[in-house]
Order: sequence, then structure tokens, then C-alpha cells
Amino acid sequence: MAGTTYLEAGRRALIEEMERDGSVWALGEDLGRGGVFGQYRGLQEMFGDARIADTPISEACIMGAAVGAAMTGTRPVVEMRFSDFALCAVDELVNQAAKARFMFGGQMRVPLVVREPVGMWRSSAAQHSQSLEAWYAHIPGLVVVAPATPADNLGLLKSAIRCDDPVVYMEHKNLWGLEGQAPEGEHLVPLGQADIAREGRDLTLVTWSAMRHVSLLAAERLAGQGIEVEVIDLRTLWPWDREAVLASVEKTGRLLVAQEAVSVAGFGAEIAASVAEALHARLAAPVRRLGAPRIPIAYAPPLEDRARVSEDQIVEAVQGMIAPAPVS
Amino acid sequence: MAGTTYLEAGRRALIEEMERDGSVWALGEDLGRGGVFGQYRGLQEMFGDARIADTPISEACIMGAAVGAAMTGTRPVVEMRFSDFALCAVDELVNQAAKARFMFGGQMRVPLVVREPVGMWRSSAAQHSQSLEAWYAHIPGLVVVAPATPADNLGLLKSAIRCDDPVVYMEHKNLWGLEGQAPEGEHLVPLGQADIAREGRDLTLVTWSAMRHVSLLAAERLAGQGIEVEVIDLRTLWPWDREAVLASVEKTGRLLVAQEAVSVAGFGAEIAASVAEALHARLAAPVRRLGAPRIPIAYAPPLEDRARVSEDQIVEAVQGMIAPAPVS
Amino acid sequence: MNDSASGREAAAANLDPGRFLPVLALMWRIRSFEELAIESLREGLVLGAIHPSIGQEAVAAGICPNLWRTDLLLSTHRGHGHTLAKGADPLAMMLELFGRAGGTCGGKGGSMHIADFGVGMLGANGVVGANIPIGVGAAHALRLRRAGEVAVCIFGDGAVNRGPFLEGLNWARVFDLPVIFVCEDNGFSATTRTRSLTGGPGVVARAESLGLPAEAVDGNDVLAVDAAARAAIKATRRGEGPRLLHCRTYRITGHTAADQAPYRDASEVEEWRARCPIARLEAALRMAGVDQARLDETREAAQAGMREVRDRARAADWPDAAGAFADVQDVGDPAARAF
Amino acid sequence: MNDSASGREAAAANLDPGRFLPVLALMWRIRSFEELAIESLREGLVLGAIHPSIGQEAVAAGICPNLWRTDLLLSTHRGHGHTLAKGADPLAMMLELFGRAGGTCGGKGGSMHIADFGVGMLGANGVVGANIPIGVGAAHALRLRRAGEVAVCIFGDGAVNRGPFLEGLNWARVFDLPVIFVCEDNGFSATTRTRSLTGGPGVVARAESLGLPAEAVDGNDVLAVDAAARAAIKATRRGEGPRLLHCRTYRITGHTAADQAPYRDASEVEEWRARCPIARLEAALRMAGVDQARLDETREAAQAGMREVRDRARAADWPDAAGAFADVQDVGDPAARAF
Ligand SMILES: Cc1ncc(C[n+]2csc(CCOP(=O)(O)OP(=O)(O)O)c2C)c(N)n1
Ligand SMILES: Cc1ncc(C[n+]2csc(CCOP(=O)(O)OP(=O)(O)O)c2C)c(N)n1
Ligand SMILES: [Mg+2]
Ligand SMILES: [Mg+2]
Repeated sequence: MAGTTYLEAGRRALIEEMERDGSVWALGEDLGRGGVFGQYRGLQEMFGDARIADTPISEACIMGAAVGAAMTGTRPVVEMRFSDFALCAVDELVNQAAKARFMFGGQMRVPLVVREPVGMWRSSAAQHSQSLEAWYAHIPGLVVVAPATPADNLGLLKSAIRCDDPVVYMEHKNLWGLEGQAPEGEHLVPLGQADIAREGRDLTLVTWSAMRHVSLLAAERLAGQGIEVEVIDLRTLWPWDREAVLASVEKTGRLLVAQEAVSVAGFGAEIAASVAEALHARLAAPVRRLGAPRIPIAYAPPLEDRARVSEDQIVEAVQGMIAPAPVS
Repeated sequence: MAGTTYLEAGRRALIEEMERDGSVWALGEDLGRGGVFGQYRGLQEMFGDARIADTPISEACIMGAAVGAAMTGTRPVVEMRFSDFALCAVDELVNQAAKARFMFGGQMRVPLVVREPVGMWRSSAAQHSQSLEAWYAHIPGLVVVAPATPADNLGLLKSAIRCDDPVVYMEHKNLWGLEGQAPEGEHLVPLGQADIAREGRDLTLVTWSAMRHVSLLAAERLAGQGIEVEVIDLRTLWPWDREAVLASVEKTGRLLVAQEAVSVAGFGAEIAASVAEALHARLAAPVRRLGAPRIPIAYAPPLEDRARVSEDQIVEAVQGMIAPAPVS
Repeated sequence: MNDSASGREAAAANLDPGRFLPVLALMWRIRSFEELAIESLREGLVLGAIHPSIGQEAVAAGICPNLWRTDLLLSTHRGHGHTLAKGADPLAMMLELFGRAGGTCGGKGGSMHIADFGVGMLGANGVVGANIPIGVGAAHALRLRRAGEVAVCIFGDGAVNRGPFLEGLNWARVFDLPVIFVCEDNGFSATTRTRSLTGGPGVVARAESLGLPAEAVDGNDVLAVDAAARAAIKATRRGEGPRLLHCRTYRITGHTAADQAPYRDASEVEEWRARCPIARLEAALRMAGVDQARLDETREAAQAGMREVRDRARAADWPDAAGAFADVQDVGDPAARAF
Repeated sequence: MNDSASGREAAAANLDPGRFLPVLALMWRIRSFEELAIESLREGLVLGAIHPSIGQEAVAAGICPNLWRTDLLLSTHRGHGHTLAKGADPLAMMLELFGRAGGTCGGKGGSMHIADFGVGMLGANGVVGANIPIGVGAAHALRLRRAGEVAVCIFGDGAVNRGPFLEGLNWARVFDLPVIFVCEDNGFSATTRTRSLTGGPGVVARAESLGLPAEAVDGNDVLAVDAAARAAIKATRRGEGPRLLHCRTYRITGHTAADQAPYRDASEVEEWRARCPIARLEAALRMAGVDQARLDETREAAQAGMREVRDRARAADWPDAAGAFADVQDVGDPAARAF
């Protein structure tokens, strides 16, 4: 194990995979200068400007070209800078990348990874803060990944690059500087496998991405009150680890989902509905979801905070589910 | 009341609103030749080519220009031809239209209607068959409408055009020829109000768009077996009529959602999760969802049909919920 | 016009029948394939919409025979001709249109998603202009792999008003990619005249403004298309970078096989029928000394072959419904586990 | 260069100080606003990223004073200068950057979404190129309403590689709209030189290929920008349709206020500092007989005014948190009912 950051881990993952497989290359804006957050620092010097390609500001062509290049024997890693800008390339991702293999009867694959930095991050406002993972989970053909720790950013990005399906890979902007340990040798985290971040018997708290850390803080506080929360970090949203979640709720009898995205039609709805369908009789309390209200994300902190799920909210929600308020 | 079709009703709605309000105009490809399905037949002759504008094949600019024109005192009705092509204009709809009023602190409104024909329709395959209403329901700022009958297509399109918010208006391609009655005078259907298409005491079946009709056929068959299903056609997905649904499930104790879209992360998840959260103790059976499997839509009928929710599936699901199979 | 007409005659006199009789056969096969597809649509055998290219055959037939099998081709919703010309099996194609087992895409795609990766045909596309970035990316991969192949990306005049046109051509220039763009200009964007939707002098000027050499050719003259395509492919294969060909042509049918095209005069259609690219090649071959019997034979053989294709397709099985769950994705495979 | 240099001197000698002293004041106000915003960012008062336009003031100041208050302006992430020049209140703008109550957008937007519809400033935009279709649509609405106003849409050199540039300019030509496009070319697409990302001769050629008259001007010479803008606005207002101005300039700061810009030489920055558009206007005014004291006064007044703005903004209240639920939408209003 060695100390690293979430950003460094992603950088290392790409370096390792590019060294391992000459067909892997990356394309996006400003990659030669290290990318907008420094995730690509030094890579153009290491691999040359053909494999770390600086592109025009042409999101549709970045994504579309990656589709064509993936069909033609290479493994592109697409950098979208902010997930919000990927909205300029939705046809290319959803109508083309996701469907091509099926539509063409399995003649080929589209092995590409789209890195889409997501989430709220110091007053970035409505066009630079979104989390739209639910969209991609809804689209047949796509794999959706959202790592929360340095080790997972290393192991999942490597798995994503080796995956033959198109992967939407959502790094959280607020986690770039997060420090943690990562194994020194080859480290792969399988896609589709959740991480039980904390064990507990009283309630299952399902989460992913940056919300893992808020959830763990809340769980810590609740432990002080004698409430043992099991925190499950999904890590991959499609396919999500249904077995792990159902097994946990089978044990605890309670499900709370904590997500940064807008709650309405967010991916938490899929989890809550699935658990309610599968384990209705086992539930000691109704399933519950926490997420952002259905409002755009504002710039000023007092307004921005209203779109944030806080540790306090999680603590309160858990308390409410464990000891329901008496019905008046 | 007079006999009409779903298509004619939409055409009449637009004519009435254009006659009523000189700031309403429509823009899209081939509108001068009546639009791809004939929904705009004769309108350019009636209103001139400035108000029924033929546009280049430039979806991003069609949507973006509508945003600018809506901010500048007009009420554009955008025709996207197939909802799939709206994926070429997602930034314009989601980052711009939906957020502008909020982002700019309420300085103005963006009163536009985006007509997006959706759904499966005779072997149209993966790029001409999608139903992505869940996406738009997830986006703060948008209203989402999906009419299922001629009368509703008349009354809801008129309401959508009068609405000061951006509305995603999803007509179903397979319903264009559907015949029905529509009131002869002014007919407005309020946004956000569900239609109880059939009353019943045993189970609440929530649906929308073309699936309303499949649901009603299933309910008819079930009635023959003594099972009385209450069919609720949501009509508007955002805001959805939570009160109507909760009141019905309060009565029946059972919820089934039937949707044409992919079930995973579809809008049915929102409804199922909401009902499970609010009425857990009242439920006599777990909530359930029917929807397409997570596969792209194929061309050949035997394959295409695997993505279709059938009357049989609904009947079986209801039967299973009313008399659960004994646990082995 | 006299100059070019006499030039054409001279060219025709020099014509190598050994090279152009197969081109004529190809054009007849395309024509016949589509006529039978239209007929089959009316019979309910073809299931979705089809976009015939009748009258436009010279573009496919002028370009594709100049390509290697391993060169790559990206096409549009109006792609039957391109696909046949690139070497796809007409039976597999007809099966695809009929939605049957053995179709190029196993019945999953239909006319608008026809593809045959085995002959470098990377797909028709249901989204106008979407094939441009994909074609550019295919060329980008060729360059990264230092392969000697080129990619050809064909699109209509309507696609020239979509953003991906600019993004793709600019990209091809910036990365100096081995890609040839072909604007197959039939004058219509679906039912609207493209001229009324298009600012400026046209696609050649647009390509040049993005730094690409571009050339206009008579898209109903397969000899002209052939000559321009050969030169372009040769230059691009040599490493001279991307370029564009603008082929002016006309579609004799409506936008789809169901479109009666009331938005244009019969006389206009007749004018263009008179410029039929197949008849023009026949005339040139006659001038080069090929006798009528040989021409008739060529036509009849193509037509008979396609009728057989249609008949075999008619008798074929439907695909197994379980296939609807195959080839979606490996991770999170819906065939392996119901989600 | 001699010709235009001597032309410039002649123009300067004819300069009307009554018209250009206010322009100078405007440029100083922009410069000072941004210098204080950068300082305030370092103090933690400005909250998000800001993109200064220091060195580029001649574009805003050459164009906007020629507009009516009711003309419309669409800007970018680098929009402070345009917004001030269009007449927005600097205090409301600084409050917006500080995220305070009373900001142009009530603290909801910040620098990248600054807007003042009251003066026809329809918004900065966080998405490169997204303002082009919106600006085109604003012009479309003007035309539908037969209003006499024009729309001006400013974007960077990087935006010229996005599809909406083509779609928007083509649209403006096809519908013959009263819109003037301004490419404010500072040579960089964020941290990459735009030249290396751009095929062909550039934005003027691209605009011309789409049928728009286009003109290149020295974007650091406010007199040149003013003259070109006046002519363009006049023509467009008269109904002569859309056109484009290409203003070549340079940003003295990094891409954002936090960017140290290690990707370029100090000497290059120095070269451009020497072409400071403010200093050049001062020189021209001096040549036209304005004395130094008057120039100093102008600068000092602008700076003092902006310092006061900053101080008042610093003391302002935060917006009420409940505002986060306001102005989302009327139907399905999250403020009216928790969903
Ligand atoms: C992005 C997009 N917009 C609209 C359509 C609908 N559509 C299908 S074909 C077509 C006309 C295309 O014209 P052109 O590119 O000239 O090709 P042609 O049909 O003439 O061969 C249109 C508008 C589409 N498929 N994709
Ligand atoms: C669609 C999109 N892609 C990428 C970005 C990130 N980005 C912000 S500013 C910028 C550079 C824009 O360059 P230019 O248009 O020349 O404007 P300048 O910053 O030079 O004023 C980039 C790439 C964005 N905001 N939107
Ligand atoms: Mg065409
Ligand atoms: Mg720039």
C-alpha cells in the first residue's frame, strides 16, 4: 500500500493501462497541459501527442470519433472535462456508442471509456455541477461507474479501460484531492461489485461517489448513539450489485439511499423500488431516499447548500427510520 | 363532442393557440410539407412561413434558437420529429432552456414546447423508437407531458403552449391514427392532473402514453375474472399527480406501474419508490413495475416484441399481485 | 457545357470496358435490389421505412470499386447502394430488410442500420450527420495504427447543416487523417429543398474554409465520379490528408419508398430520369465498342440475381426471439441475468 | 503596416474626444472591475472560477457603446467586460460574483451566468458556443416581432470549432436575421493554442463560406473595432442581414484567474502588454488634444468607483437560502410543494 490521491490514482490507472496495451489512447481538450484538473499531467511527455491527443472544443466529434476509433480496433479514453459538457455529445454516446454493437448484430464492440467529472464543487453553479448517472443507467449498452476512493479510482478505471463495453466513468470533482492508500502492484476492482464500506445490523445505507464519505461520517455519529448502519458503496451503478444490497437489507430490514443527484427519477429510485419489490415483507420501515431537491444548483453557498445532502440529514433520516415518530 | 384523431387533435391545438396568440410560432424540419407525420398539414398556408418555419437539419440550433426566441418574447413550439433526434440538442434543452430562468435569478422565462414523438412504431429500430421521459423528469425546470388520447392531446398541448415553463411534450408515434372524441369548444386539460381512466378497488395500475390502452385492455380482461383494476393515466409526468396515485393505492393497497420505457431507472421507479415510501404499511403486496428490459429496440418483429410490455404481461402481473404464488 | 460534353465523349471512347462493365453490373444490381425492396415493402416483406437511392447509383459505383476491401466506409439512411458497392452480400442485406435470420445484423438493424464489418462497411446511420464523427474516428484509428487504409464517409446535402459536419471536417484536417468525405447531394433534405436551408455557396466552400481540398463532380456521371474518387483516394492514401467530393445527383423516388413527393414537379423528375446514370454509362460503353447484347446481358444477369435473392429472403426464417437479449453488453449482460 | 498605422494616426487626429473619453472610462471600469475581482477571488470573496478579459477590453468597448439599450447581447464565460459595456450595474455584478443578495442573478449564477435582461444583456454562458444558437434565436424573435433592434453574439476563437457555430451562422443567413457575430479571438482555447486545433484559414473564411460578410479587425484597437462595429450594426439594422467581425486580441491573465499560464512565454505576454488597448486609446486621445490630466482623472474616477463597488459588495448580505427553491418553474414548482 502507498499513499496517493484520488486524482493520482486515476492518473496511475491510465498510465498503467497505456503501458500495458498499445491500443489505449486518450483524447480531450487541453490534455497536453495535463487536463483541466491535472489528471493527465506529464502523460503527453510520456506517450506522445498521438496517444494523448489534444482535441478542438468539439464534444460531439470527440465522442463520435471515439466511437469510430473504438469500432476500428483502438480503445479510446474520452475526457469530457465536466460531465455537463457531455450533454453536447449525447447522440454520439446514447444513439451511437451504446447501441452500435446490438444494432449491427454483434459484428463488433465499442470499447471506450468516457471520463465525466461530476458533482458539486465550490460554487460551480448550474452548468458545472450536475450528477446525471441515472440517465446513463437507463440506457441499454452502457456500463456506469462512480468511484469514491483513491484505490477504487485506480482499480475501477483500469477495469473500465479493459472492458469491451462503453463505460461512463464518473469521477467526482470534489474528491480529486482526497488522500488514501492504494495497493502498489496491479490492482483491479471488478465492475459491478459493491464495497461494504462499513458493516452494521440496523439499517442499510446505499450510496456512491462523494456521498460515501458523508454517509460514513453520519454512520460514525449514529454508532455513538448505538445505531449500527451498514454503508454500501455501489461503485458501479450499472450493473449495480443487487445481491449485496438485498443481502444487507435482508439482514437489517431497512434501506436508505443517499445520493448527491436530484432525488426525483434519480438512481436511488431504482434501488428503493427494487428493494421494495423484492423485500417488502422483510422491511421494518419504509424504504427511503435522500437526494437533492428538484432545483438547479446555485452559485452562492447558502443557496448551493440547499441542493446538498448533509451528514445531519442522513443522521435524522436514519433516526426517523429506526424509531418512527409516533403517528398523531 | 366530435370525432377526431390523436394527430388531428394536436394539429387543432396548435391552430387554436396560434390564432389566439400571435407570439406562438412553430419551427422544425419539413413543417411546410406538413411535418413528417402530417401534424402540421396546411399550417404554413394558414399562418405563413415565418410562423411555421422550415428549418435546416440543425437540431442543436432549432432547440437553441427556440431558447433565445423564448427569452425574447415569443412562444416557440419546437418540432423534433423523433424524440431520438432531440439527443442532438440536449445541451440546449437541459443546460440552457431548463436552467436559464433559475440561473439568471428569475429575470425572464423560457416558454417553449418541445414536441418529441416517442415510442415503438412498426420496426423503427434502436434510433427511432426510444422513450426517455425519465431523463426529463429528472431535470429541474422542465415540465414533462405524455398524452394518450385525442382529447388529451388537444387539451394538454394547448396548456403546454400557454405554460411559461419549458415543456417536453411527448406524443406517441403509434397513436397518431387513434380515433376518439374531443370537445368542440375550448378544451384545456390542466398540467399535472392524472386521468382515472377506469375505476377499480383491487389494484392501482399507473401508466401513461400508449401503455394506457394496453392497460385498459388488460383491466377489461381482468374484470372478467372478477379483478377490478383502477387504471390511472398520469398524462403529465412532471409534475406527476402524486395525490391521485396515493389516494388510489390507499384504497386498493396495490400498485403496479406499466411503462413502455426501459424499466431500469425508468420513471416507474420514481412512482414505485414514492408509493413504497409513503404507503408501506398500507400495501397488501409489494409494489411492482413492468417496462422494457434493458435492451435496445430491434427491427425484426420477434425481437422488437421482446421490448414490448404486453396485455398478457400486465394480466399476469396483476394476477400474481392479487393472489401471490405460494412461497415454496 | 460543350467542352465537358466533348471531353466526356473522348473519355468514353477511351473507356476500358473491362473496368466499367463490372461497374455497370454493380449499378444494375443496386437498382434492381432497391426496386425489389420497394416492391417487397408494398407486400409487407420489408418492415421499416426504406430510403431508395434510385438515380443516385453513380456515387456508390464511382467510389467504392476504387476502395480496398479493408478500406472503411460509413454511410447513411440511404445506404443500400454504398453497402452493395463495398461488397456486402445482397442476400444478407435483403434478409436484413426483411428482418430475417441471416441478415447482415441478424435482423436487429434493418435498412437504416445495415452494416457489414467484414467488408469494411461500418454502418448506415439513422441520425443525419452522425456518421461524420464516427468516420473521422475510424480514420483516426487507421492513423494511430499506421494502417495504409482510408476511410470514406458519405452523407447527404442535408447533413451539411449539422454541427458534426464542421466538427468532423475540422478534426480530420487538424489530425491530417486519411478520410474522404463525399457529399451525395440529391437536392433534398427529406421533403424540403436543401438550397432554401443552406447559406453560402455550398459544401465545397465550406470544406475549403476548413482547410480541405474539395471538388465538385457530376454525380450522375459514373466516369467523372470514378476519376475524382480515384484521384482523391490515391492522394489520401499517400498521406496527403482529408478531402471532400461533392457529387450532385437526384433521387428519382420520394424520400422514403412511401413518399409520393408531391413537393416537386413531374417534369423535374423526368429531366433527371433523362440523365439516368446507368443509361449514361451504357451509352459510354456502347461508344467504347461494347455491343447492346452484352449490355442487356449485364442488366438481365443483375436483375435475375436480385430476384433470386428476394425469393430466398422471402423463404427465410425469423430470428430467434432470444437474440433480443444478445450483444447488448458483456458487463451487466441482460442475457446472463434478468435485471 | 505603414498604411494602416498612418491611417490610424489620421483617424486619431480626427477623433472626437466627446465620444471616446467615455469609451476610455468604460475600458478603465472594465479593467478595474476585473482587477478587483481577481483580488477578491484571492481573498475568498469571489467564489467560483472567473475568466478575466484583461487586455481584451477594446472588443467590449468598441462594440457595445454602438448598441441601443434595447439591442440584445449574448456573451460567454469571459463576459464581465461585455456586460459592463452593455450597461449593467457594476455593483449588482460584483454582488453576483460575491454570491450576495442584490446580485444581477440574486447570487444564483455567478460570473459564468451573469445577465442583465433589463439592459438587453441576455447572459454569459458556461458552455462554449451555446450562446450562438441562443443569440440567433433572439434575433429570430426580433425579426418575428419586426422590432428594429439587433442582437450581438460574442464568442471566443475556441467556439469556432463547435458545431453550433456552423448551425447558428447558417440559420442566421437562411432566415436573414439581424444578428452580428463577434469572434473575440485571444488565440487560446483555454490552455491550448487555437491555431493548432483549427483547420483552414480561420473564422472569416468560415463565415463567408456560410454566406455571411465577414471582416477582420485589430481587436486591440478600440477605434478600429468601433468603426467596424458601427458599420456592421448600421447595415444589419437596415435589414442587410447577419455578419461577422473577427477581433484579434490577447488575454493578459491566464484562462481563469487561477491559471498561471505556464504554456506561454513571458515575452509573448510582454509583447501584447505593449499593445494594451487602453494605452493605445489614451495615446490616440492625447494626439487628438486631450491632456494627460484629463486622462488620469478618467482612470482614477473609474478605479475609485470600482473600489467603492467592491467595498459595498463586501458588506452585503447573503441571499436568503429559501431562494434556492424560487424561479425553478411554475408548474411543478418546488417552492410550492416538496416533491
Ligand atoms: C439528426 C437528424 N435529424 C433529422 C432526421 C430525419 N431525417 C432523416 S433523412 C433526412 C433528410 C436528410 O437529407 P440528406 O442529408 O440530404 O440525405 P438524403 O435523404 O437526401 O439522402 C432527415 C431530415 C434524422 N434522421 N436525423
Ligand atoms: C462545450 C464546452 N466545452 C468545454 C468547455 C470548457 N471551456 C471553458 S472556456 C474554454 C476555452 C474557450 O476558448 P474560447 O472560445 O477561445 O474563449 P476564451 O476562453 O479564449 O475567451 C473551454 C474549453 C466549456 N465550457 N464548454
Ligand atoms: Mg439530400
Ligand atoms: Mg480564446
